[in-house]
Amino acid sequence: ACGNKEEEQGGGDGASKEEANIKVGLVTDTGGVDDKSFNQSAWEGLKKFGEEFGLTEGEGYRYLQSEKEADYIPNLGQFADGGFDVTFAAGFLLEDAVQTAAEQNTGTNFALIDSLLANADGETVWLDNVSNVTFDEHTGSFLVGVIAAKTTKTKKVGFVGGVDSPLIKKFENGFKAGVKSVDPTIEIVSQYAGDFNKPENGTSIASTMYTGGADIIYHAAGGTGNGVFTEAKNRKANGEEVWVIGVDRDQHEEGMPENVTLTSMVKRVDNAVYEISKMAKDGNFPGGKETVFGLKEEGVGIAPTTENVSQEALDLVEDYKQKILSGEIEVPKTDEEFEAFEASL
Amino acid sequence: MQKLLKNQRLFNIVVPLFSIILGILVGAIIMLVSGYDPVTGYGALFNGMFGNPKSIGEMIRAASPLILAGLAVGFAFKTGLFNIGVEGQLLVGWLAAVYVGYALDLPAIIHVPVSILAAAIAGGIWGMIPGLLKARFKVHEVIVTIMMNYIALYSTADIIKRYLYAGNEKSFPIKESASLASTFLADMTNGSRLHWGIVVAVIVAVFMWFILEKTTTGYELKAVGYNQHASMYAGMNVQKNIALSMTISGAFAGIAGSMEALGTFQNMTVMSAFTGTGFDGIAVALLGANNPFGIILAALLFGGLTTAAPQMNFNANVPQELVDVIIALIIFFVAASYLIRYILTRFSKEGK
Amino acid sequence: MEYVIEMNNIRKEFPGIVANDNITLQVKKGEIHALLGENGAGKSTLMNVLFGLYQPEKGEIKVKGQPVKITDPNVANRLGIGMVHQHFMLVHNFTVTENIILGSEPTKGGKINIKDAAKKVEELSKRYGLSVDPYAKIEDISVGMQQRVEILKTLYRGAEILIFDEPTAVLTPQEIKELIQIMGKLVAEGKSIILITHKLKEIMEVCDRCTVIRKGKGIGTVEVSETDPDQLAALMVGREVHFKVDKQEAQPTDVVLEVKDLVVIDSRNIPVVEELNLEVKAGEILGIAGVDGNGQTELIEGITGLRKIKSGSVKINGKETAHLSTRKITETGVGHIPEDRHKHGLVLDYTIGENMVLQTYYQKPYSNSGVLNYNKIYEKAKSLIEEYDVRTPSEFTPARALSGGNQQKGIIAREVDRSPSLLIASQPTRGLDVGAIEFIHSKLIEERDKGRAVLLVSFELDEVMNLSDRIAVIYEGKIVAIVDPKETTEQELGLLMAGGKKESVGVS
Amino acid sequence: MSFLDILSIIIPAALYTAAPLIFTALGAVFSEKSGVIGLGVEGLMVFGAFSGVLTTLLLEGNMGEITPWLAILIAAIASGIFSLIYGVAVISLRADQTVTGVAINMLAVGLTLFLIKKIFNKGQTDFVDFRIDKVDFPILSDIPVIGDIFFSGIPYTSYIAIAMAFVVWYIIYKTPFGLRLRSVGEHPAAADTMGINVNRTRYIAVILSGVFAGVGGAVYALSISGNFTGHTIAGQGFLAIAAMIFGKWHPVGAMAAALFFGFAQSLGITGAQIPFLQDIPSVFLIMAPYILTILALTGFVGRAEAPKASGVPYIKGTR
Ligand SMILES: Nc1ncnc2c1ncn2[C@@H]1O[C@H](COP(=O)(O)OP(=O)(O)OP(=O)(O)O)[C@@H](O)[C@H]1O
Ligand SMILES: Nc1ncnc2c1ncn2[C@@H]1O[C@H](COP(=O)(O)OP(=O)(O)OP(=O)(O)O)[C@@H](O)[C@H]1O
Ligand SMILES: [Mg+2]
Ligand SMILES: [Mg+2]
Repeated sequence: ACGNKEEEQGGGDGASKEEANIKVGLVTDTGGVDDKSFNQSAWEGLKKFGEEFGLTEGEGYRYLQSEKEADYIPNLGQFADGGFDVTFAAGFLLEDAVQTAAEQNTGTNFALIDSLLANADGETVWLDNVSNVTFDEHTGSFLVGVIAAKTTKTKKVGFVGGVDSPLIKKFENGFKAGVKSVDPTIEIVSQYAGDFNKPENGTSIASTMYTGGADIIYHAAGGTGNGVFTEAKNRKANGEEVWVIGVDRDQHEEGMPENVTLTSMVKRVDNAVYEISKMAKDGNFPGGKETVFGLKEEGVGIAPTTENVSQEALDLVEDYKQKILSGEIEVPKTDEEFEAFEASL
Repeated sequence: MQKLLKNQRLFNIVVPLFSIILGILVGAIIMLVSGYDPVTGYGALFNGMFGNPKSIGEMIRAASPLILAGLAVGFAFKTGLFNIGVEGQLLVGWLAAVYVGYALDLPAIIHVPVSILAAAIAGGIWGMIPGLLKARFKVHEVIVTIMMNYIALYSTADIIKRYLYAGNEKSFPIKESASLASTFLADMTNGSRLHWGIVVAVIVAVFMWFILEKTTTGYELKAVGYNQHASMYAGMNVQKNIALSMTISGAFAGIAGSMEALGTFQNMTVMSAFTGTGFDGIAVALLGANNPFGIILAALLFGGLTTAAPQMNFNANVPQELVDVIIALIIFFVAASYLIRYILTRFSKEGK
Repeated sequence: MEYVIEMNNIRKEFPGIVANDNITLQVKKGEIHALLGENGAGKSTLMNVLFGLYQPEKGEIKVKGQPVKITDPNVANRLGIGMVHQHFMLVHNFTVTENIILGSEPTKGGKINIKDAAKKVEELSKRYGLSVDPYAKIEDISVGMQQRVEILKTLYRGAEILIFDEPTAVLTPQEIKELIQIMGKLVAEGKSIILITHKLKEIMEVCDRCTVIRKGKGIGTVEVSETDPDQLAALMVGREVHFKVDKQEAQPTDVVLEVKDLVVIDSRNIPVVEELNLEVKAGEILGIAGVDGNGQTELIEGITGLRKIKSGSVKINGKETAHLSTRKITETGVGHIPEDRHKHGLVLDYTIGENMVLQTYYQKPYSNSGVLNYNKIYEKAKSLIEEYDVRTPSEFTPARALSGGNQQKGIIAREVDRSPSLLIASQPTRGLDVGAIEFIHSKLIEERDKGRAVLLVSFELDEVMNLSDRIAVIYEGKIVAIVDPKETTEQELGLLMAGGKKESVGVS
Repeated sequence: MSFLDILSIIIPAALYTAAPLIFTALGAVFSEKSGVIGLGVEGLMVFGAFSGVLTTLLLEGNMGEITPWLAILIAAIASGIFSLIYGVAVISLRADQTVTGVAINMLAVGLTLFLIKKIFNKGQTDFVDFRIDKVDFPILSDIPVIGDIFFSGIPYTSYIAIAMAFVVWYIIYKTPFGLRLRSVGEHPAAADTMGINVNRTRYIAVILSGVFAGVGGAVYALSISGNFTGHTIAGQGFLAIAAMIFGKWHPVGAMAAALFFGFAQSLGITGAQIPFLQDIPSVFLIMAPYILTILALTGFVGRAEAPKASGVPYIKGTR
């Protein structure tokens, strides 16, 4: 039944379109497309694709924001029913929903960002109509770790995570590896806020870290990270020299007007969404496999705004980047890998 | 007097109906003022609720936990207590059902009831604590239940992380044998997630009605709610009844959690914010006038509205928050039923 | 003759009822004017109209000859009208002074000037012999004191015309005596008083004239000096009323209730019943006379298990019940008409039918293994309602909707119907009109004659003297004397209640 | 970290997070003292946060640094007006106060998000450029030890909130308005016979609760979160109610309870970096404020009495 519907609708739309004959959708998690982070980035990629290929917003490309967990499946289904060719699911929280929706709507493609699919026993499963998009957050985090190590004056830096999960651990361990690679004597404090949406907790944690002597904090904590910015800006306004390293997007803006953003680890979800959409348009939808966006694919990296970073640090980043690309350095993702990495230094 | 009694009954039905109409009217005005077309908007909303078997299935699915949350609130209300802790009781019930559904190996005929029972016990204990504190130390149940909500939120998250973690912020899934999901129901509704939970919810509603209206336990619970002194005078154990009321209310809420655990999700996510179902339960109980059958209808309405909200957004571009506004307005009008009474008596007077 | 207050042809309706139907009330300066009528006759309503709490549908009010519109209590205050309400209008956790100045607070720089106010209160209180502590909290003072605060409230606002709505219903004989003195002083100063009371004796004693209303209609005004209680009662009820209870000599048999060395402590841990001894036999009414606060409430609560007993023994039909639960005690054969019908006696939100089984709902035939049988419950209720003449639209009516007298009849029906061997009646007629009182008294006697032991607690000396076969006087938690009502006088009793010892009276 | 270091982290953090709670709890005190249950303050806070952020975003281009302060004032007025919806329902229309409170909370979230989507065409606002900053109190912050703990890195709003608690105490317990307010909450019929307009007094109290909760919400948004989303106010209003009950309906008590919550919360967060607390699983630290509150209410705080007429609409002539 689904297939039929899709054909009818797709055909009808196709007649009125001249450029690309494709419909792409995005289901966000509860964050929404202006969360200054992940969802926003995905939406920017989709918009770029849509505009480039002459799709109309709302028809050829559009998004649906999820209000709660139970909305994921119906929202994905909404796009499938609406004849969309590819529907992006923003974030690993949608993993189960994508699996269910993909099994129910075999005629439609889905792209799950940040996660693979797993069965009840935790084994990875592949579905032909699901493309799994992941990023090498650890390598990007390694590079901002290098910048942090070159910039710290107190020889102490901090990391604030949203929730303690394997994904955020990639950020943490990559960052720590980068710092330690430059200077093993630098002390690193880490703390997880337990929540992506508690700015006041971010503020308190940052306050504790700065008071405890850290002068740079790297956050991978979404809205909670905004609290880190708040604290840093307050301190900078009072004359302390402290920095924040942003995450996911170039967070230079968030540091203004006090200008506390040292750099940001950007994760080009927009690029990934754009690329996958294009592949789908060309009939090469990478279903049933994992597509990794790493340093090479410009899926991760440091932010374009570099005004607060010394040239020396930037040069060093370039060095390390090459070493990672060449495979000379293998950046750790998990705690165990980091321990081994640190021991090998 | 007989006529007045009838009138009262009639009023109990007229007031919610009128409130729904008023809520929808004000919603239309809001749409108009903000430049949306109410006809398109409501058309999409209605379509999202009743448009096809799938949306009806989703509506009933969403209603199942809402019914139970509403019953939990309503039960406590009827016995003079305000259980604002349904949210927390639901969370612990959800976790308990997931744990039993995951860890035990039983035939489905036993596994499902045992998992639901586990949820009821967990929720019951979570409700009993504020009940006992109220009975024993006269601590305000509202404040304790609010606190217990947070404790439930953080401790369930921590327990999943520690003992049941399957990665990606979620717990291990429950076993097939504990699942309320049904391919029969799903097929019948064109692939909605409708599950057998609705049957459980209806059974619990009948149970609540029976307890409150037909048993000596209900007689005692309500008496204690109305007048503790007279209950004591009549030889009832006031402390026991307060604790019991909160326990039963909590158990209902726990079962609401099992709807999510065994039905919709089959696992539990590490949550950092409340589901909101518990608070919606207050609204449902009110619209249903704390009557078990009224609660079922109210939950269906709210369940339908919330599942249809994304559809309205998708098809008519009206922000789905409008649905929250409409729900709030409906509750508001029910609460302010004096207004409706006033309008109606005015009308009937002029009619004469 | 000029009237200070003239209420002419007042009509006031409530939904479904005409509470005041063409009532006229004229009060002369310097007089005490009684307002008499059955429960629900419309007395309070009329006074609330005068005080501006209700607006009449019809009629005119003149104050000192001037027609006035009393739209709210502020206007009444300005016209010099003050009201002491039937149910006190006091904020329980405020001090005396705060209650008095509420609404017209003296200030100094935006702040309430409590000191000045308290001084003024003290002066006023001295002037009329009220002796109230301006800094005491309402919840800490006695009911009599609270009433004085109500009086002070009106005086503080310079009231010339005072309305007292059933002021004596809640007072002890001593307090009533003092109140009458106070009223005397007020009238001597030229103030006028409207007094509502159900006690004809009081009317005869203090009032100059009396206006009678019946079922919302004015019956007429009489000079008190030209009438007698029987005539007043007949005017009020519309038929003849028997005051003296007809009863035969008691035939006491076995001891039903035996209290030995009972000690009960109150919520502040102070013993309020101290080593109390008491016996009630089957077939007799034992009346307990005493001033409020001498342990009556706690004694009853102790016997019925509503309050923990510190030490001592309570035996009912020879069975020790001292530490049993209320339910167990009830089941040994105790009926209890509680002192406060709203607090203990009824679940006001339950129907009158449901209230009829408050003590028996868990027993057959009203329930069977935990499941209620509403047919049986309402059947029973219906027959009780008929038998005890409870005036209610139906057995499905919420108890809240019944008048106090009918609520009380319902309670009595419930408690008596269980045929308890011990019937405890605590203030059974408080606030009720003469008709209702008559009915309740006859019921109590009937029970006695059926061989029940009746323990009666009342602050009404009349009631105790008329009903009891023996009178036990309680003072400071002890029974200080047992007297025979036929051989004692009110004076003697009053003395004993005040703690005066009398050698000639033996303590059993 | 030395003990003093720890104090100089925890205490300022407590004062920082407690300020919105204090304002809101004071609002709830006004409302409840007049006999109107304050459950709607959560929604009033939402509205305050919304209006505060909206005003700041609209005006900051022209007004600069004083914008957030101005925005707080405007949020106070806006929430005061919004609270009238609640007031009309529970006072004039005799609606159930608990339920209307819940409805107001839902309405506030729905309406503000709807408006945000309408105005900005997205689900949340941008960040404001000018916030209520943490500051070192002039002069006082230079006092050794005490300066670091009590006067450094704390926004002025925290001091204002504490001072406000005393102001509210004075109003409620020392002025004629306060006496009338309390009488209306304890025994409205008595107040009525004394010529006090019960409903008007309650309206004033409800509006005041709107004003204070609005300030609380705006202070939260402008000093802590920096923008407005559907999650900005998520339960702080309920915590404020808890603080009010914990503080036994007394303004200063409510303030102390709010400070206690702030303290427990910041201890929970900071604890992870304090040596002797590090070994406690963080979940216990996070739950600490809630558990402590329950224990405190059960154990040593003693029973609190709500105003007697709380929750009951006043209808002339009933008793
Ligand atoms: N607020 C009210 N609303 C509706 N009916 C009322 C109200 N107050 C009184 N009534 C009715 O008016 C009648 C007169 O009542 P009122 O209180 O004046 O009697 P009363 O003479 O003072 O009686 P009591 O001796 O018991 O004090 C009653 O029958 C009652 O039903
Ligand atoms: N607000 C009201 N609405 C309807 N009826 C009322 C109201 N207030 C009083 N009544 C009715 O007025 C009648 C007499 O009232 P009231 O309470 O004065 O009786 P009572 O015998 O004096 O009782 P109490 O012992 O409480 O003083 C009763 O029928 C009661 O139901
Ligand atoms: Mg009266
Ligand atoms: Mg009366």
